[in-house]
Amino acid sequence: MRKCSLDTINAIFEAIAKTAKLYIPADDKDGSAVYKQWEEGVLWSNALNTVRSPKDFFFPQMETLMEFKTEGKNIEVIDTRSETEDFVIFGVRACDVKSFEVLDRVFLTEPVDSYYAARREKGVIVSTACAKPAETCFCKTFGISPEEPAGDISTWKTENEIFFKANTPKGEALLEKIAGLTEECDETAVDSQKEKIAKVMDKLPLKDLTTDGFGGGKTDEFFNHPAWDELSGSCLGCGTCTFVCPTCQCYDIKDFNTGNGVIRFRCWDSCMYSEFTKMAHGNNRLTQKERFRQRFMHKLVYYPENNEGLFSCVGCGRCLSKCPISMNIVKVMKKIGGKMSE
Amino acid sequence: MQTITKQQLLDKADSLLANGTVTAVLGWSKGEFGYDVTPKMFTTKEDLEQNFVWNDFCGVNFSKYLVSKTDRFEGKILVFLKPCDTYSFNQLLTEHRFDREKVYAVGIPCEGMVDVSKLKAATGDGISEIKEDGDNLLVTTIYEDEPATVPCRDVLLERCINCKSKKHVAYDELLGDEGEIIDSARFDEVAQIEAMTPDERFAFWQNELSRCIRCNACRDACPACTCEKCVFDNPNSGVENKAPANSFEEKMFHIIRAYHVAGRCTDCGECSRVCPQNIPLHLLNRKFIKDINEFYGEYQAGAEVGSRAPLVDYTTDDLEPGEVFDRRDMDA
Amino acid sequence: MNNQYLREELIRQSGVNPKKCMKCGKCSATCPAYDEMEYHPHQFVSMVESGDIEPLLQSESLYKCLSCFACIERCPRGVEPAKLVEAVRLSAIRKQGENRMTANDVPALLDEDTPQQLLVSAFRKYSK
Amino acid sequence: MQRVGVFVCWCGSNIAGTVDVQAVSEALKSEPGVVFSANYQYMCSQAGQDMIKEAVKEHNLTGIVVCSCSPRMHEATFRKTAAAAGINPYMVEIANIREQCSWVHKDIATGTEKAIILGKAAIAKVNLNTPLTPGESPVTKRALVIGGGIAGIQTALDIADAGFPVDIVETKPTIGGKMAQLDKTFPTLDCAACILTPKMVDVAQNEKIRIFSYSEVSEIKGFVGNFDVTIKKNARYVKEDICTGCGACVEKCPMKKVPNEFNLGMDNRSAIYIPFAQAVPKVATIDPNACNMLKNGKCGLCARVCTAGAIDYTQKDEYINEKYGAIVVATGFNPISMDKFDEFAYNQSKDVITSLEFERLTNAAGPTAGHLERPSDGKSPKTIVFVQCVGSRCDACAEKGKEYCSKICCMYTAKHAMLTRDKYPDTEVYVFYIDVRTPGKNFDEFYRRAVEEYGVKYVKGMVGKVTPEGDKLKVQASDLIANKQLHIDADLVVLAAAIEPDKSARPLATMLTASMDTNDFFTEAHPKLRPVESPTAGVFLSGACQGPKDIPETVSQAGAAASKVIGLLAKDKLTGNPCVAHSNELMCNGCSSCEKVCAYGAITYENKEFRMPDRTTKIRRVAVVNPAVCQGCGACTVACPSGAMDLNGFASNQIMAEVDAICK
Amino acid sequence: MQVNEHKPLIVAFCCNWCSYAGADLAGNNRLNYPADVKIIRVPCSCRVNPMFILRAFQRGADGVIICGCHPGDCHYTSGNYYTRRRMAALFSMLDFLGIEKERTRVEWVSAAEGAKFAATMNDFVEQVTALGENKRLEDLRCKR
Repeated sequence: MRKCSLDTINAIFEAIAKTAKLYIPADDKDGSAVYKQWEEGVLWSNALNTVRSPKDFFFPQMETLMEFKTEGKNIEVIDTRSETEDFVIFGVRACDVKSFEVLDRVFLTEPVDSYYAARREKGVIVSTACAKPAETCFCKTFGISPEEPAGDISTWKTENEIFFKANTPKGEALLEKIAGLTEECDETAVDSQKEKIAKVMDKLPLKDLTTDGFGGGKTDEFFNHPAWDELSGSCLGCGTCTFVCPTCQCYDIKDFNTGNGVIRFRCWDSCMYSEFTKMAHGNNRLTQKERFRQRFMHKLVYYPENNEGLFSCVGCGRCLSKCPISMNIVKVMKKIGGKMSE
Repeated sequence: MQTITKQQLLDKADSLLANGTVTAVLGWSKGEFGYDVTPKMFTTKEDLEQNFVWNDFCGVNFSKYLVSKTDRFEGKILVFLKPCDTYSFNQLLTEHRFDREKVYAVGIPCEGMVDVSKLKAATGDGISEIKEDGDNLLVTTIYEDEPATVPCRDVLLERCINCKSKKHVAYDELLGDEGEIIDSARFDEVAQIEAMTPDERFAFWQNELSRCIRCNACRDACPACTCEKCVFDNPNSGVENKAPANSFEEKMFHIIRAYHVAGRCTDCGECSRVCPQNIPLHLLNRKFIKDINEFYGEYQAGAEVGSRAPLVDYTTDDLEPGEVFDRRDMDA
Repeated sequence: MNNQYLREELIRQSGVNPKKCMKCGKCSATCPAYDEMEYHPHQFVSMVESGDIEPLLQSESLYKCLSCFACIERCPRGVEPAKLVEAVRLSAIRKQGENRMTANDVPALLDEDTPQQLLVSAFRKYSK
Repeated sequence: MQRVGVFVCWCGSNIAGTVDVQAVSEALKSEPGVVFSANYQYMCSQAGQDMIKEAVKEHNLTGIVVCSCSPRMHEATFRKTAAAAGINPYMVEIANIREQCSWVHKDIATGTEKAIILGKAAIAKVNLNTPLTPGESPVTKRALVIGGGIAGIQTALDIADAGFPVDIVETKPTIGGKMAQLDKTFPTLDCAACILTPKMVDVAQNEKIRIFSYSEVSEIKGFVGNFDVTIKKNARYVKEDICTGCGACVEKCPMKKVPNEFNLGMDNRSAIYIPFAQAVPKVATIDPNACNMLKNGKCGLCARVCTAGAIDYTQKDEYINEKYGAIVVATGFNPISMDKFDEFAYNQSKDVITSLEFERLTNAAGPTAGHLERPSDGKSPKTIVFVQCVGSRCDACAEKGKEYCSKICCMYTAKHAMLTRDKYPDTEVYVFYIDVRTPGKNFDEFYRRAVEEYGVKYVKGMVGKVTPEGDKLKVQASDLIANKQLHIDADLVVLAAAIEPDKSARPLATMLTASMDTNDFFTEAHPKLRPVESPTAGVFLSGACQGPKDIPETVSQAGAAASKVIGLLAKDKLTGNPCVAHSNELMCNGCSSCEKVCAYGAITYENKEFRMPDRTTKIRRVAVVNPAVCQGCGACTVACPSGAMDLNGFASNQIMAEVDAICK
Repeated sequence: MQVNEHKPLIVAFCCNWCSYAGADLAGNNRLNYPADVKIIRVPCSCRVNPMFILRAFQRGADGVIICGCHPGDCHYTSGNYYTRRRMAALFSMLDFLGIEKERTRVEWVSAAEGAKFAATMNDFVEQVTALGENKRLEDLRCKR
C-alpha cells in the first residue's frame, strides 16, 4: 500500500497522463460530474459519481465497425479498426467496477467482441472507495463493498491523503510509474476509513433491500406478475435508465449512407424503445409493459440465470435519480418480490 | 408550501370515485425518498390512501398520459392538473389527441415545484426524509443530525421560477383559488443568448448539445410529442437515428424536435426537467415562442382549444425571413 | 431651417402620416373653428406634406384650432389633423421661446357661453 | 431497384456546345439502377422518341431519365413517349441541362460536371418513383346556385340553357335580390324591374331550374363533381304548390303593422305577405314572428279566406338532400349599417336615408308610389344633399366602415341626383364627393350629364356633420375647391353607404372550405386568370360576393361562372392530377395541422379502427386526402409533424435523394 | 490551405410555377450564374421541409436558398405564405444556434424575373463563398 498527500494528486495525474490517456471525474454543470480527459486544470470532482457511467470507455455509445465505399456500382469494404491506445480511468466507484464484470461476461465470452476486448485490454481501472454514498445507493444489495472497491488499483481518500493498492499486474505497473510521488505505508488509515464507510452504509435508506427471491429460474414466477401493469403504467418509454446504466449492454447495428458509401456502426439501444429488436415480422415486445418487464427481468432473472447468479445491476442508483418519472429497479424489486429483511 | 393539501385532493378523488363520476384517478404515488414520486392510475380508495401523494415534487405533467390512458380505461379518468398542465391539456385537445368526454379534469393550484438536483446541491447526498414547513423544506440526511432548512423558492425548477401562469385554462372543477397569468421573465435567458455573438452562441450550444445522450427523455416526456410514429423512430423519414453520431446529429435532433413543436409547445418545461444531462432544452422551444410572438403577435399554445398555431397560419403582410435579422440588427 | 427637416420633424413629432390623406375634406367639414381659420385642417395636412410650412407658422390659425379633436374622430383615414396642427403650433412656440398665452390667462377670457370643451382644450393647449 | 435508361440530348449545339454529352452519358452509366445510357442530337424528335421506346423494349426499362431542356418544355412529351412504350408516364424524370446548365455556363468542364450531377439527381429520384395513375371521379350533372339575385338568376339561366339542371337557393321568399329593389339602372336609366322581372319569370318557367326560396344551405359535404348538399326549406306555412298568389289572404290579414323589409322598413306589410307584385315564386309567406295564429293560436283568418286551401299552420322546416357537380356562390351584398356614423344623424332623423332607401322612395312600387317625399313629414324636399363614400375607403374606422371602394356609389348617386333634378327641377341637389370614379362604358358621360345638363351641384369635399334642427337638416361640409366651409339647410340627406358581403357568406365559406379575404369577400383562384373560380375546386363565384360590382359586371361574371360550370358538368369524369398528397394512416395523429394549411379543403378526417400492437383495437382520427380536390402543393407535408403526409411525385425521400445526389 | 479556393455548393429549391420558370428564363436569356448552384424542382416553396435544408447541409451544401412565387402570387394561393413563416422561424433558430445566417435565404422570383434569378444566385454564391466552407452544420462522415 502506498499513499500520498491529496495536495499532490495533480502531480500524480500529470505523471499518469504522461504514460497514457487519463480520464478522471470532473465537475460538470449543476453539481454533476463527467469523465474528462485530464489536462492541466482539470480537477477531480467531489461529486459521488458521474451521470454517465464509465462503460463508455469500453463500450462507447457509438462506434464504427466498418465502412463500405461505393463508386458507381462498385463497393469496397474498409476495415476501420485502429490500434487502441493505453488509457487509465481514475476514480471509478465500486459499483461501476463491478459493472465491467457484467459487461465482460457478455462481450468477452465466445464469440469475443474484439472491439470491446481491445479497449478492455488497454484500459487500467483505478477505483475509489465511497466515503459519502447517496440515498440512491444500494450496491450492498448486490454484494458490492464500496469500502473495498476492485479494479486494477484501489484507492481510498481521507481528509488529506489518498491511499493506493494495486490488485493486478496492470495496476502494479501503473503504481510503479508513480512510485516517486507516493510513499509506502501500512493499512491502518485505510482500515479506519473502511470502518467509517461501513457505518455510513448501515444508515442508507435502501440498506435492507436484498435480491432474495430473484435470480435464475424465476422466469415463471415473475413473468406474469400482476404488478407489471401498474409498474410500467407510467413509463414514458424513454431510454434514460438504459443509457445511464453501467450494465446495460444492448446495441443496434446500423448503416449510415454517406452518399459515397456506407458506414456500419453500432450504437447503444434501449429495450425501452418501441423499435428495439424490431424484426421483419415486427416487434416481439408489443407494449411498453413488455418492454419494461424485459429490462427488469433481464437484470434480475435472465442474466443471473446465464451467469452463475450474477445480477446485471450494481446498485449505482443512476436510474433512481435520472428517471423522468422516478420509476426504477428498486420500486420494481420491492413490488414484485424482493423481500425486505427485517 | 403548496396551498392545497393532499387531503383535499384525496377527498375529491374519493368522492368522485365513490359517486361513479370517474373510474380511475391519475395521481402521484409516493416513492422511497420523499422526492421520487411516480405517476400512477389509482382505482381504489385504499390504494389512494396508502400511496397517493401531493407535495413539492409533483412536477410531472399528466396531460400527455391522457392520450394513452383514455383508451385503456373504461369510464372517466380523474386527472389533477396544475396550471401549466392545463395548457398542454388544451393543446392536446386542439390536436384531437384524446377524448375530452373521458376525462374529468380537476384544476389544482401550484406554488411551484422543486428541482431535486438543486435541492441535492443545497443539502448534499444522502437525503432520508423531506418535510414541509411553511415555505421551507426540512431535509434530513444520513450525514447530519439536524435537518437542513431549505427555502423552496431557492430550489424551484427553472420553469417554476419563470412560471407563465397560475391560471388554469381548462378544468371541470377547480380546487383552491384561481391564479393569474404572470408576466414572467421567461424570455430573458433567450434574449441573453441572442445578444451573444454567433461564435459565442455556437460555442454555447455546441457545449450543451454535445452532452446529449439521446435518451429521448425530452421527446418522450413532451406533451406535444405524441406522434403515432416519431420521425426519429421511422427508418423512412430520412432523419431516423438512435444515437448522436456526431455534432451534426446532435443539432439536427434538437432543431427538428424544437421545430416540430414550434407553435404547439406550451412551454411546460418538461423537456428540461427530465433531461438527465441538464441541457436547457426549453431555451430552444422558448426561442421559437419568442420569435413567433415577435413576428406574428402574441400566441400562447394551449390557451384555448381550437386556436390556430402561427406556423399553420399566415397573414399577407408577414415579415420576410431576411427581415428577421434586419429587425434584430436594428434593435441591437 | 430646412423645410424638409421641419416637415419630417413635424411628422415624427405628431405621429401623423399625411400621405394617408385622401383629400376628402371631412376634417374641415367637421371643424367648429373653420371660419376663424386662415388655413383649415385639410390645408395643414396638405401643406405640411408639401413642405409649405412657413405660412402655417406665421398664421393665427395655429391658435384658432380648439384642439377639440373632431377632425381626428371623423377622419376616415386616421390622419389625425389636430395632432399635426399641434405639432406646428409647438414648433412655432419653440421658435419664439414662449407660448402665446399661459394657462393662467385662460380664466380671464371666459364668459358664460364658453363651452366646457373649449375650457378643457384651452388648458390642453396652453399648459405645454 | 428500377431499371433506368438515361437519354442525354444534345439539343443540337444548345446543350452539346457547353456540355460534353458523351461524357455525361458515360458517367451516368455506372449510377445505381442505370442499365442503359445514350445520347442523341434531338431527344424530342420522332427519332429520339423512337430511340427511347426501343430502349425500353430492349432493356426492359422501368424508369427513364432524360437529360435535356426544362421539364416545363418537354416533360409532357417524354411522359407520352413513356406511355407509348408501355411504362407509366410518371416514371420519367427530366434533368434540366439546358436552361439551367448549358445556357448559363460557358466552360465545358464546368457544364459537363454540373450536367452529370443533375443527371445523378434525376436518377436518384427516378429510382424512388412509383407508377402513378390519375384518379377519376364521376360528375353529378346538376348545379347549385346559392343566392337568387341577378347574379344567381343569370348563372342559373345560362347553365340551364346548356341543358343542365340547376337549383337556386334563396333565403328570401322571392328571388330578385337587390336589383328588384332598384328603381332605374345607370347609365341607361332603364327600369330595373323591366329588365329583371322577365328574367325572374324565365327562371320560374325554365323546367331545368328549381327554386328553393325561403331556404338556406345547411350542410355541404363532398367535393368537385360530387357535392352532397342539405338544403333547409324554412316553413312558410303556405303550401307553395297550391298557393295561387291571389293575395286575398294578404288583404284580409288583420296584422298589418309589420315593417316591410322590402321597402327597408319605410312602410308596413301584413303578417302574411308577398314581398312584391312580381315575386317569384308568387306565393304568400307567413311571418311567424308576427302572425297571431302562429304565436298564440288566435286568428286563422287567412286559412278561411284561402279558397285554394294553401295555408298550413303546421308546416315544418323541411330538409332536402341533393347531389351537385358544381356550386356557384352568388350571395351578394348589403349596405353596411349606418348606426355608428353619428355625424350623419342617421339614427336621429328619418330624413337622413341611405341610397337604397332612396331607391325605394323613388320607385313607383315603393312606399310613396314613386313620389319623392320626406319620410318624416311627407313634404317634398327642396334641398337634397347626397354624401358619397360613407363608410367606404375608410381604413381608420374598421369597426364602422370598410377600407375598400364600394365601386357602385358614384354612379348610382349621379343617377339619383340626375333623376331628382329631372323630375323635380326646383330641387337643389348637392353631391359631396371625394373623387368621382366613372370608369365604365358611358359612365363618365352620364356623370357629366348630371352636372352639365341637370345642374347637379357637385362639391369636392366631405360632409362633416349633419344636425337636425326643426324640420331642417343642418349640413356642415367642406368645399375644398372654394376653400370654404359650407352650411346647407337640407330637407333630405342621402348617404351612399358602403356595401359589404352578405352575412351568410362567411358560414357558407366555412361549409365550402372556400377561402375569403379579410373583408369576407370570396377569394378567386387567381385574381387575373381565374376570376370566377374559388380555389376550392368545383366552387364558382358570381356577382358581388367576390367584390363590389355593378349590374353589367355582375351579369358578365354570372355568365362566366356559368360557362365554367358548364365546362365542368359537360365532363363525364374528372381526371385528377396524380401528384397529390396522401396520408399514411398508421402514422397520422389526426392533429388537423394539414387541414389548416390546405387551401383547397382537400383534407377531411375520419375515425378509423386500428389494430394495436397488443392486439386490441383503437379508434383513431386520421386524415384523408381527397385526390380529386388536392392540387399537390405540398403545404400539408411540412405541416405534418409525424411525416405521415407525403406528396406523390415529390415525395420526401425523392427530394432527399436528389439533395444527396447533388451534395455527393 | 487557401480559403478562396473553396468552391461552395449551393442547393436551390425552386417552385415549379414561378422560380423554376424564372431560372429557365435566366437560361433562355443566357444570364450567367455560377455552376455551384444546383436547382431542385418542387411544386411549391411550401413543399420544402426544414429537414431537406438540414439534409443538404449535412451532405455538404454550403448554402441553401429557397425560391418561390412572390407573396400573393402563389400558384396555390397561400403556399409561399406558409414558407415565409416556416423559414423565418427556422432561419432564426439556426442563427440562434450560432449557424451563419448568410447560408440560408428565401427569395421570391417570378417566372418573368430571369434577370433577378441570375442576380440573386450570383449574389448568394458570393455571399456563401465569403463565408467559406460550412463547418457548423457539417457531417464529417459525408465528406470522405
